[in-house]
Amino acid sequence: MSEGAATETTRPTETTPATVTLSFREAMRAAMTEAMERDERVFLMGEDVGAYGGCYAVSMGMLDRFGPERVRDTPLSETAFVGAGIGAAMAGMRPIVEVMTVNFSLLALDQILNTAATVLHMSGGQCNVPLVIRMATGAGRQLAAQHSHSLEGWYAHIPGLRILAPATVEDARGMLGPALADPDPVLIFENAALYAMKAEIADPVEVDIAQAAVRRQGRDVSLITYGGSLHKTLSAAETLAEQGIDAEVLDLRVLRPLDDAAINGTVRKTHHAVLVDEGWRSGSLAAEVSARIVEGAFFDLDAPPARVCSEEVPIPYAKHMEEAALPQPDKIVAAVKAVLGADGTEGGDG
Amino acid sequence: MSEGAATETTRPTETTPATVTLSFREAMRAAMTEAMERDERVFLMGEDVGAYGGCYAVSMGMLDRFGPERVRDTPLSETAFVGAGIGAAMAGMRPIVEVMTVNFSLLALDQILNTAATVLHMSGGQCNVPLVIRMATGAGRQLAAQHSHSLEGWYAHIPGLRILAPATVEDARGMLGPALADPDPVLIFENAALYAMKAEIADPVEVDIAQAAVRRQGRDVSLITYGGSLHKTLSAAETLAEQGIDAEVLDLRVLRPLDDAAINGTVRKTHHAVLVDEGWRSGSLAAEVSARIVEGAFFDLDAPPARVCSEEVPIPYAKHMEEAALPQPDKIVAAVKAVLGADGTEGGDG
Amino acid sequence: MSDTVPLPTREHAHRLLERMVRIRRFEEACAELYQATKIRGFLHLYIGEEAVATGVMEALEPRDAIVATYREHGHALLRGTSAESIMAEMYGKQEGCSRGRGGSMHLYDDERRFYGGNAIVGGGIPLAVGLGLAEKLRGPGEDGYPVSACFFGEGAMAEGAFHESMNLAALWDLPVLFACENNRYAMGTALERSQSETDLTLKASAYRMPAWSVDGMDVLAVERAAKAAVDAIRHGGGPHFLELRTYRFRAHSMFDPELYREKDEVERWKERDPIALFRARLEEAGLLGEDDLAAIEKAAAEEVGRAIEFAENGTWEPVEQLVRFVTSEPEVTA
Amino acid sequence: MSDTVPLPTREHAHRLLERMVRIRRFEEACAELYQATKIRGFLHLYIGEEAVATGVMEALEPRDAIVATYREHGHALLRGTSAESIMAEMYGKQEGCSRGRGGSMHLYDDERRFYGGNAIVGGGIPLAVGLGLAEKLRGPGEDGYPVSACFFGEGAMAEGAFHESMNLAALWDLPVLFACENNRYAMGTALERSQSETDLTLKASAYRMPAWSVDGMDVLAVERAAKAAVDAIRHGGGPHFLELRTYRFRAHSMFDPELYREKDEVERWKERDPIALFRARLEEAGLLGEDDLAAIEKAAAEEVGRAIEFAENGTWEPVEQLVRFVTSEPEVTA
Ligand SMILES: Cc1ncc(C[n+]2csc(CCOP(=O)(O)OP(=O)(O)O)c2C)c(N)n1
Ligand SMILES: Cc1ncc(C[n+]2csc(CCOP(=O)(O)OP(=O)(O)O)c2C)c(N)n1
Ligand SMILES: [Mg+2]
Ligand SMILES: [Mg+2]
Repeated sequence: MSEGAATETTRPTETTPATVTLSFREAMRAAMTEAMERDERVFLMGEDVGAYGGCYAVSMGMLDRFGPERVRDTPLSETAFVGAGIGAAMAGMRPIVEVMTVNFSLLALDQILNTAATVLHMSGGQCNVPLVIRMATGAGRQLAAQHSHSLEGWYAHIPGLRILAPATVEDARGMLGPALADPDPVLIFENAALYAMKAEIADPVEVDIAQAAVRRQGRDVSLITYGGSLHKTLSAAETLAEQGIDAEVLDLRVLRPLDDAAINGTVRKTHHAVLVDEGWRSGSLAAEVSARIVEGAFFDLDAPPARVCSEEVPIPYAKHMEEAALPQPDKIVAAVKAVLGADGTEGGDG
Repeated sequence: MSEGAATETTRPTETTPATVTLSFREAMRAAMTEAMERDERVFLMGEDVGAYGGCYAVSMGMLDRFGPERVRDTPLSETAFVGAGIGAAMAGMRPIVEVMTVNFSLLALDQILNTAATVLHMSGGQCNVPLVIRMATGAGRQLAAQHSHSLEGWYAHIPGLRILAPATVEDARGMLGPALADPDPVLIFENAALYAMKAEIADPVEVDIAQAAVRRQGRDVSLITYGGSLHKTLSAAETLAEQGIDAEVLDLRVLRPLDDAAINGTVRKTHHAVLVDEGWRSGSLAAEVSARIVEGAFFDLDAPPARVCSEEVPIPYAKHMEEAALPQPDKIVAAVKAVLGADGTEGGDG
Repeated sequence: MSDTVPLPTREHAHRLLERMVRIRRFEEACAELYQATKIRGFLHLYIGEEAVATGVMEALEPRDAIVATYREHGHALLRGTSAESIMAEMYGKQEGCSRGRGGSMHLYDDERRFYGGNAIVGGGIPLAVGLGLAEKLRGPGEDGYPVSACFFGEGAMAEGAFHESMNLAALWDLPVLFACENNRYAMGTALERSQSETDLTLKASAYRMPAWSVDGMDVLAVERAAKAAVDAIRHGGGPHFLELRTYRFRAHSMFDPELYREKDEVERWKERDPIALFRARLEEAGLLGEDDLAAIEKAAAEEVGRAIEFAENGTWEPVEQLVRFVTSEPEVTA
Repeated sequence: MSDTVPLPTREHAHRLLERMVRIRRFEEACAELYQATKIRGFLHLYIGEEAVATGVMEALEPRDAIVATYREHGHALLRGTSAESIMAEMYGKQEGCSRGRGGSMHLYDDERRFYGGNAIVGGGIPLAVGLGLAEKLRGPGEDGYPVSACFFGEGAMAEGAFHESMNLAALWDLPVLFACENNRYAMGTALERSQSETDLTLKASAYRMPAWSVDGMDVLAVERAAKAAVDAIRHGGGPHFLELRTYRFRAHSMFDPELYREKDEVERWKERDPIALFRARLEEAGLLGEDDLAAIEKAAAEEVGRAIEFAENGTWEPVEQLVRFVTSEPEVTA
């Protein structure tokens, strides 16, 4: 957590977009800082976002910059402060509500589903909710069963929400702006394993919040994933490449609404799909992607889409057990080989 | 709600199982009554289960029979009374907790996911939670966006839970017993549209809580569904039969763990599948079933499995709009025809 | 606040009476229309509780915001949402105030800052806190803060959402009025069976929030308390809590066999009918003639009549529009 | 309850001191082992708060049940769960008290009725209510009720779960002890910034629950209050609430740069170190010789040593067993 506090990147002027090297965490912070400087209506609210600097140090330093009204620490009251974000949004503000982690967001789920996502509809189009909710998600840090959920797939089930899953520093830097400009509620899931990841990016940077992105071109198989799993998937793709299998990697980026064109596009190209998702397998987002592939590109498939998800077990504390529970590059590689083997077209020496 | 209060069925002796005509509501009540008579540890707790008789009159009369300790009205405190059910179960009781409807269960979801479903695992197998949670689910009664959810698919995502969806009077009568005998938490989703449905059944009746059930044999297509949608699906099957299409109808009954053998079995037989699910389409339980079919029976399929789900909109109040939002027999019929048409094997005159 | 409130001017007295009568007649019509299956879904009537909304609403200005529950027809009506559009909503017609999407439990009127109509018990309370937070962040105008007024039942006070919201509002000193409609029952659950401490003002005190208990059958008492509270809130006094003691004369909803209370109890409370009480007091003071009453009744009946006619003549939204209003449309978001 | 509690017998005094020292040394070892990456995940230390668990545990019997938070090593240790199995748990070894599945935040010991180790703030409180409900339903034994004791931080009191649970326990008169470990911070959030009313006992009063505020740095005061409360609860007096005022000397977890409080403040509180205070008092009264102290420290050090050795020698659960304990196995369910 040491890196979180110190670094503050110089901000380039608008006319000469420069590149900067940022961590994912710094990119989120830069995006929030920019938004709050630009628009008085934007404020940040959540548990320990202020004096503590954010439980993952994302908002470190922002309290000093913007003061306690706009970088607002909340009590441990997820229902109330998420609901308050909804109300403030309806009254014209542009709140960024940080729910520390998706694990605690269950305590606010009623507000998110039954108010934020539905009020526009229930009011016959009158009352929109321009709210952004950010939360950390994912496992992999030995935090055990209650602190390791990947429930973004649940949120992607809810009509009325836009669900984002930045997996790159660029998306961490760029997604917040359009999310705040969206008239409707947007949830941003930040895989906690990514916060320390660094990259050189243009800053400011423009990204869309509608489309998936091909992160690696390939011909043999489509690996479809998002968030923290992107990097495991890219690493699997490298391994596969060494073995002569050319994998395309699609980063969904937007979990709702899903980018069907991109999903079906890559599958039509490679005729094989492996879906990688840190959620538990049954009822995972990967299941939805699988169903959509089959509905949209069945006759293009040479083999059934395979899923690499978390095992159906509460995430265990012990490191070796946790690793075994989660998607890993070797499992992805094995799944690809099985898929390619299934129709006899397997390439390379696998 | 009038029927709820009055009827009390005579109970046959164990040696001569008789048949009785019961409504779904009465069947649930008979099951609870039997369980409470047999086992002192069983008690019923929830909002308005006592003096009011249950918001759907399921427990009508039970307060008089068992008294306020064992038919326990709770304040509007879903987190606390569901959590209290978990604690009481861990301390050796066998609670039946009624959460009025799935809509309000979100307020208790943290307790269900982070405690009930995980404590056995987090304790390394020491502490099991023999708890039954019942709730009404489903739309179709013009109750609008906040009171019409079908979120059982979410619960089916959670390792550690068994999820039941009785769709027949027999299952309403028979599922509670084995659910209470299960050492782990079991959730029972009762589609509110079914409460008034009557049928003649054996009483007492033994049913399992592990397997799906074929409710109609057929050769041309497998219609896979559960809960309130079963009856719409059966009605669609009748319509299809008139048109020369012989549909098999599989009632999942158990949403977690899913009965893969039954799912793949019917698909291997008919080579076509249509999945009917009252949940919103994206991220529906039907997506999981689709993914499993493809994973388990891809090369047996003549066409991609199709889904008939709810439209991706908060359920509207107006009757015609609500009907349009939900799965209906005509949509099922149309989906079957599309699936059969997809591979050119469509039967009948459709 | 339990001494008798002096009578207001004749004009204001008539206004209050008229407003209560309008709610009563509207609700009675709803009950009939439910029997006639014109209105469907869940329907919760405010009959017996009219003095509460009437008194509190007197304290609110157009710039103030309101959040209510599923028992909110009267609140919307008094806020100025037309009876026509409310009734059309309950018919499910697209001329309804929520386009027929919401129904009885979800009346909305953005223009009048009427933010529902919430059917999750306690679910609207955090929302009201957020409306207040927005005002706090913007700072008070010359004339103080716009106030966010939240109505909820005493049953909602057992929910965690209530507790968290009270603390947040008090901690942050937000301009929020918490108006508890204590009608003694949450569905079939009497207050004594849902709260270990039945003096509800003590709960507010646990958050250091000023709290008054008021006779919710006395429209003048409600009005006085609400005005005092709203005045304080508006000028930086922070959130206030009002317990408005009332009673629901009808069933909880149209599905309720009312097994949980004695007829006698209902009858005793009916002796404290807020409309009858106020009317009697006005008559006694010579502030209400037979003509006045007839005029009030006539206006109320006409309003209901117009509303029904409007709803009957309303149109069904085309099914093709089903998936509208899931996300904002360009014109909405401009 | 703020007068000085008279000293107990020498034997009992030694017992209390020893128990506090055992926690302290165990926690210090944990901190080092975390630095050495033997322990991973989140680690929350109880250093500074030892008098709270020590005093409260004195009031509990084997038949009583305990629910604690992620800051629960000390509670488990005093309950009788072996230091070996606790340390092995934190190492992730299958000899751990939760088989390595739970880690630091999820210590369990069913045999001793120690029901976790809960990492959702406030999440254990409803559970404790349910444990109490089971006893209420079964009725008191000859010797009264088994008591369900729930530990939680003052930060948890802002959660809806706390509020709902307090009401339920009070309404139903359940044998539950609510033990609030008020260490003044919830991560980086000071009590004043999380509660509008910082007198926490007033919150309990809003549920009609007896509530006492106790110096949580004075083990005798804690013990006396806990015994009085547990005695009352056990014999049908219903739930009680204790606010135990203490302070966390270390960071919230191992990831906390402690930007939210002054070093000075921490130093001032360290002057009230519960172990040092008690030791000084015993020494002054001639109840503690140098040998006694050395023996206590030696025993504690040995316990820690044994625990580390056990954990080091522990074994990894085979990965093949990954999906065990998701549902009960036949032998578990017999
Ligand atoms: C969270 C939640 N739980 C349960 C219900 C079902 N329900 C609807 S109204 C009601 C009673 C509410 O009582 P109260 O808050 O006193 O309001 P009143 O109806 O008396 O005006 C209940 C239990 C609900 N709508 N929401
Ligand atoms: C519901 C929930 N929200 C947030 C967190 C993150 N978190 C863990 S501990 C903690 C502070 C809790 O403070 P307190 O209850 O006072 O206990 P203490 O740590 O001081 O012992 C927070 C915010 C959590 N674990 N659960
Ligand atoms: Mg009420
Ligand atoms: Mg604390």
